[in-house]
Amino acid sequence: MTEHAATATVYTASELIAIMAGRLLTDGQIVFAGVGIPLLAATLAQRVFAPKLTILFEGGVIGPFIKPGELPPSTNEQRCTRRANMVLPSTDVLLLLQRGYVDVGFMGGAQIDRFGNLNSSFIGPAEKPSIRLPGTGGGNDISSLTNMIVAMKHERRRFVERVDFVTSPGWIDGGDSRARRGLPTGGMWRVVTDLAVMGFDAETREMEVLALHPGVSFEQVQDNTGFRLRRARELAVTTPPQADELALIRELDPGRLYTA
Amino acid sequence: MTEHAATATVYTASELIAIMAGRLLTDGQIVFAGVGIPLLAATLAQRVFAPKLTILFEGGVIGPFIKPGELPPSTNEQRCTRRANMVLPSTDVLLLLQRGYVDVGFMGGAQIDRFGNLNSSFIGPAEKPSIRLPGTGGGNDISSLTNMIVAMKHERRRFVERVDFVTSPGWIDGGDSRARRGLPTGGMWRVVTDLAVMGFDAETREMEVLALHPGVSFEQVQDNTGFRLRRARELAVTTPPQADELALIRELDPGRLYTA
Amino acid sequence: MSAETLVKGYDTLRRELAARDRGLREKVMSLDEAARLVSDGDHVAIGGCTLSRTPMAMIWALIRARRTGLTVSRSITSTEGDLIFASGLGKKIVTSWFSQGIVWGISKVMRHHVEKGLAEFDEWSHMAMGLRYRAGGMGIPFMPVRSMVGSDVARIRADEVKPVRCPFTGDEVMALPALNPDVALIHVQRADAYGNAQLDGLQFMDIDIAMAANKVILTTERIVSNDQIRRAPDHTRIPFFTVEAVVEVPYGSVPHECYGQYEPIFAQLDNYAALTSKDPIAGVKTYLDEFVHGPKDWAGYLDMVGLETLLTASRRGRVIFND
Amino acid sequence: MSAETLVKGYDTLRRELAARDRGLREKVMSLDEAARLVSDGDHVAIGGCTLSRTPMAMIWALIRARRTGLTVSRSITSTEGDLIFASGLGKKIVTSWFSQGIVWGISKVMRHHVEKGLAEFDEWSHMAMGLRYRAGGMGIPFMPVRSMVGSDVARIRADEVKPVRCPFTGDEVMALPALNPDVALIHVQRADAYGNAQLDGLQFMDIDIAMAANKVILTTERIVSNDQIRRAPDHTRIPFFTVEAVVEVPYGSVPHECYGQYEPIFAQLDNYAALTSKDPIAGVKTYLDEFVHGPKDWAGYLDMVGLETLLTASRRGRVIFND
Repeated sequence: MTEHAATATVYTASELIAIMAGRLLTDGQIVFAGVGIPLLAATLAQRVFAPKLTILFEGGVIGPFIKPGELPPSTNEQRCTRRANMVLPSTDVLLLLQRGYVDVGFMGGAQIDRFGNLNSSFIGPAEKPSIRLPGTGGGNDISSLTNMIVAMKHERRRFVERVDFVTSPGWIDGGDSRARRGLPTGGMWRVVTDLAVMGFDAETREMEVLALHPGVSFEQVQDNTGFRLRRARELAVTTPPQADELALIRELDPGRLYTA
Repeated sequence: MTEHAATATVYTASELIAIMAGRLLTDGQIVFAGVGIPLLAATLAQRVFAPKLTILFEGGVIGPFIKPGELPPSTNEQRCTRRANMVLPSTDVLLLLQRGYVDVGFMGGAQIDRFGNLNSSFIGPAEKPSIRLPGTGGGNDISSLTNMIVAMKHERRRFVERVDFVTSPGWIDGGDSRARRGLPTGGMWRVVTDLAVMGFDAETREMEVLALHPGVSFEQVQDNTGFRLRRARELAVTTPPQADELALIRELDPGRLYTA
Repeated sequence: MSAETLVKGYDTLRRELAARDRGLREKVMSLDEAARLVSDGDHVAIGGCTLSRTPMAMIWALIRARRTGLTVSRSITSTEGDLIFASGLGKKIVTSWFSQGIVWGISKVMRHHVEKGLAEFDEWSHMAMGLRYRAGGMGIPFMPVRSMVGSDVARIRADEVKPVRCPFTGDEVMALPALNPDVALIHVQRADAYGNAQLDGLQFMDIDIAMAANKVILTTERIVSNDQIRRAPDHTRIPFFTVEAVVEVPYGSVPHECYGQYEPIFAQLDNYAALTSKDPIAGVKTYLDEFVHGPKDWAGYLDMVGLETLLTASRRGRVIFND
Repeated sequence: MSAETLVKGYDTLRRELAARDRGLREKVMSLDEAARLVSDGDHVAIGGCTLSRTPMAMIWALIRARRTGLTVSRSITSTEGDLIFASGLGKKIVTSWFSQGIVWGISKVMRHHVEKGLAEFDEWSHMAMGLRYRAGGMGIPFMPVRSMVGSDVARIRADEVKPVRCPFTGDEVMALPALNPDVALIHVQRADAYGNAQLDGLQFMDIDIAMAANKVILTTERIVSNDQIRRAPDHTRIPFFTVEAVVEVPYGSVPHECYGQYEPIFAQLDNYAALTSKDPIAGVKTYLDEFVHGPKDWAGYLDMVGLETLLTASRRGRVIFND
């Protein structure tokens, strides 16, 4: 467990990511959330400043409440449905993305590249991988059809020049290649790590550091990244995690299942 | 009300059609039934000799029981759902036809031609009809995707050389034209009227009289038909309506809503 | 949005939805307020089917609000189709079957308007209507189908139903164009203030219509709490974010039925058929004047139907749950 | 029927269904009898998702019956995928995600089989899996979709996901091939002896799978009367005529959950993960020997899980209805 010393208190990298990612949401949005950090972040946002936020789960759930201390092991268990507004077939909740109902897709990531493409399928060539990863799940659908926030640890082996395999498309080859390849909507919007918040240049679609977390330097971010990062003209510094945010995260995940 | 004198009793033309049509069903079949005569006929079969018959209604109903004296005004009212096995969206009950679950489609008809095509759309040209009929409803889907029984009154103006408009396709232009036009399955199987039971020649797909109702001559059938009918090599005579069949029909439709 | 475009562009679909406030918010309003959410010229899809769960009060309010030039679509069109043509509310109805119901014969009001070229009755197969809505609700531009092919129903709209070849099997099937209405009018048994709706019994094409439309105007027999909805989320059939208005209208489908609540008011339907059988135009005008424009409000119309009649229809409607 | 064909021909689909007795008949049988309805080499689709409503008892019975060479598909593949590979029941799994669950990390059993080329893990997007079943259930050969395009998930199966142009808008979308399994294994909370099934809560892709498959083997927590089903026909989710076997198996999803009945048996899942984390092959063999081949019957397996554990899981499962 990495512990960060902040002005106010002490928190883990995962807690930091969850809090920073949650702040990117807006009240009234419809958010398609993965399990783990994304779910924690969305629930946090919902409880702190976005009461009209609606969470969707791949299992087929619209607008549930998560019970503190009973986080679901995946987005396909009954714990995801507690006091939901609606439960429907998985295919139909995914079709909400295609129809255009979803504002933000919110996922974790194993490997990401300069253009925000995600890989969760293969390390090494697909025909003979050195590691067969678990695969796309809904990732490909979510990232193909809406605006994305990805929350992940900032490590050089995860931030690579080019992913071995594009499981979930970001801006593909940059520029307008995403649209040209048949994806006219959505795209990678933000990447939130334990070091910084990244966006993507509006023209080239290269990853760009927008804000550093307290006490982190741009060089530190670059050192943990396997490609050359762009740097926003005005590099912001994020507000450190607040006591109420940390308290809520810890109430939701008292066993530190996802925030250790 | 036309009354036919039979050996045993007196019955209306509609009662005769319903009874003769019901006898064409087989136990265990799945029958997509229209309201009116087809529903009466299918219910009759179910009660007399085919207890495992399953009726489907366009409104989205699988395997209901019809309450005597409470016949539904269409296949889209709650009376159609009484003690059904399942109620599902209309589109999905129609998709059972496309998937191949339905053995027989059972409809009434306004106008039919030599090749069993049905018209319920236009009298006169479609651009400027002399009569705009109510249209296909599920007829086009049913007749495109399964084997058909049509129950109707035998009148010269209804049995025409060529329908003005093919709403629900039978054998189209005869021969293998149905398959060539993109309908590899189903087709018009039987036409039941108050005079006879007709089928279609296996090669040419022209309408052919298979059996005459008691007291009816082939000539009488031909006289009431607007095209030249084929005559089966061995022309059968149907067994007259039996007392139990008539009693059941009258129990189901005591107000003679559909059997007057 | 022009109702003339066959398939809405994907950019338009996405832009329209993105522009709506889809947050969890209360949307309860009156029939009159809801009528303002429909613009002249809109494509309006109607839920229910034939005599069932027709959003009659909402259609009635739109006629009274003098909306005009709508294109209307429905799985099967009954009494409301006549009223839409005769009132000028809509001049084009896209549907699979059009008449009050088999027992009353062919609609003379429909015949008059269509045969005289005063209005259009655009005929599609029943499943085609359903699959057009379904494609619209899924966000795809077309849906493959194996019916309509070979028939004149497809032939006379060759620009609107086109063959497409399966890239795997080589089968030629028909492509049906997605239908994305501007507005859907849907009547349900229960909904909460946000628009989460439960539908008992026959559902027809309503779920697909709700997903296909840019917005839903919901009328409901009663408004229940969001807590009640959340107690059985697998019974919710229409999600709140599709909905822009929730109007509580008891007996909102009269003279048609609402599953488990009331059967059709056959006396009203017989009366309508009798009125229009002699002179369709004068007859429907009389009906509109008396029953649509006459009463002060929907309760006033129900008063004309009569309390005893409504109670009898309710008793018969609840019979479905007696066994 | 070869599992190698990408899309079953329409003639085959129709012929296969036509050959089945689809009349209303009782189909109650044992797990062993139901296992005989699956042939070596069949394409078997599995209902539920990840840790939910997995038809575990049926899979367990198929392994014990020494079935082999199956192609298996599921929305998301969990513990059962490891057992299918390791037991030799199936050598190809078509799915969107494969590992017991996020909290236990990447399946080492899956990795061993796939990385060594001993078995195939055919990856599709989650929605693509759903739409492939849906197309199959609808009787159409392909379904248009706007995802997978542009990604390597589509690129590496260029013969199986192909572009198709909308004849109306000119949009290029992807065509997904219909998937019509030979058999579907589905576990539900309630069904009658004919196979009319009710599903509480999360439904995943089960309805589409039931419609797509040539036949369904249903396991159910309990068998209820046909009368009970007919009292609420709008709660039936799977119609009887899709079903060939109804097997009553209380706790039939253990160690996975069954909505509203019991939560997952986390101790079993942790135990499995621990067993396979050191040596995946020896570990899964130990698990198979002990928990699949060891017990006399399914009740014997449940005995090994332990009564108190089951009661705790049940108490937690019912919590969903407490609010």
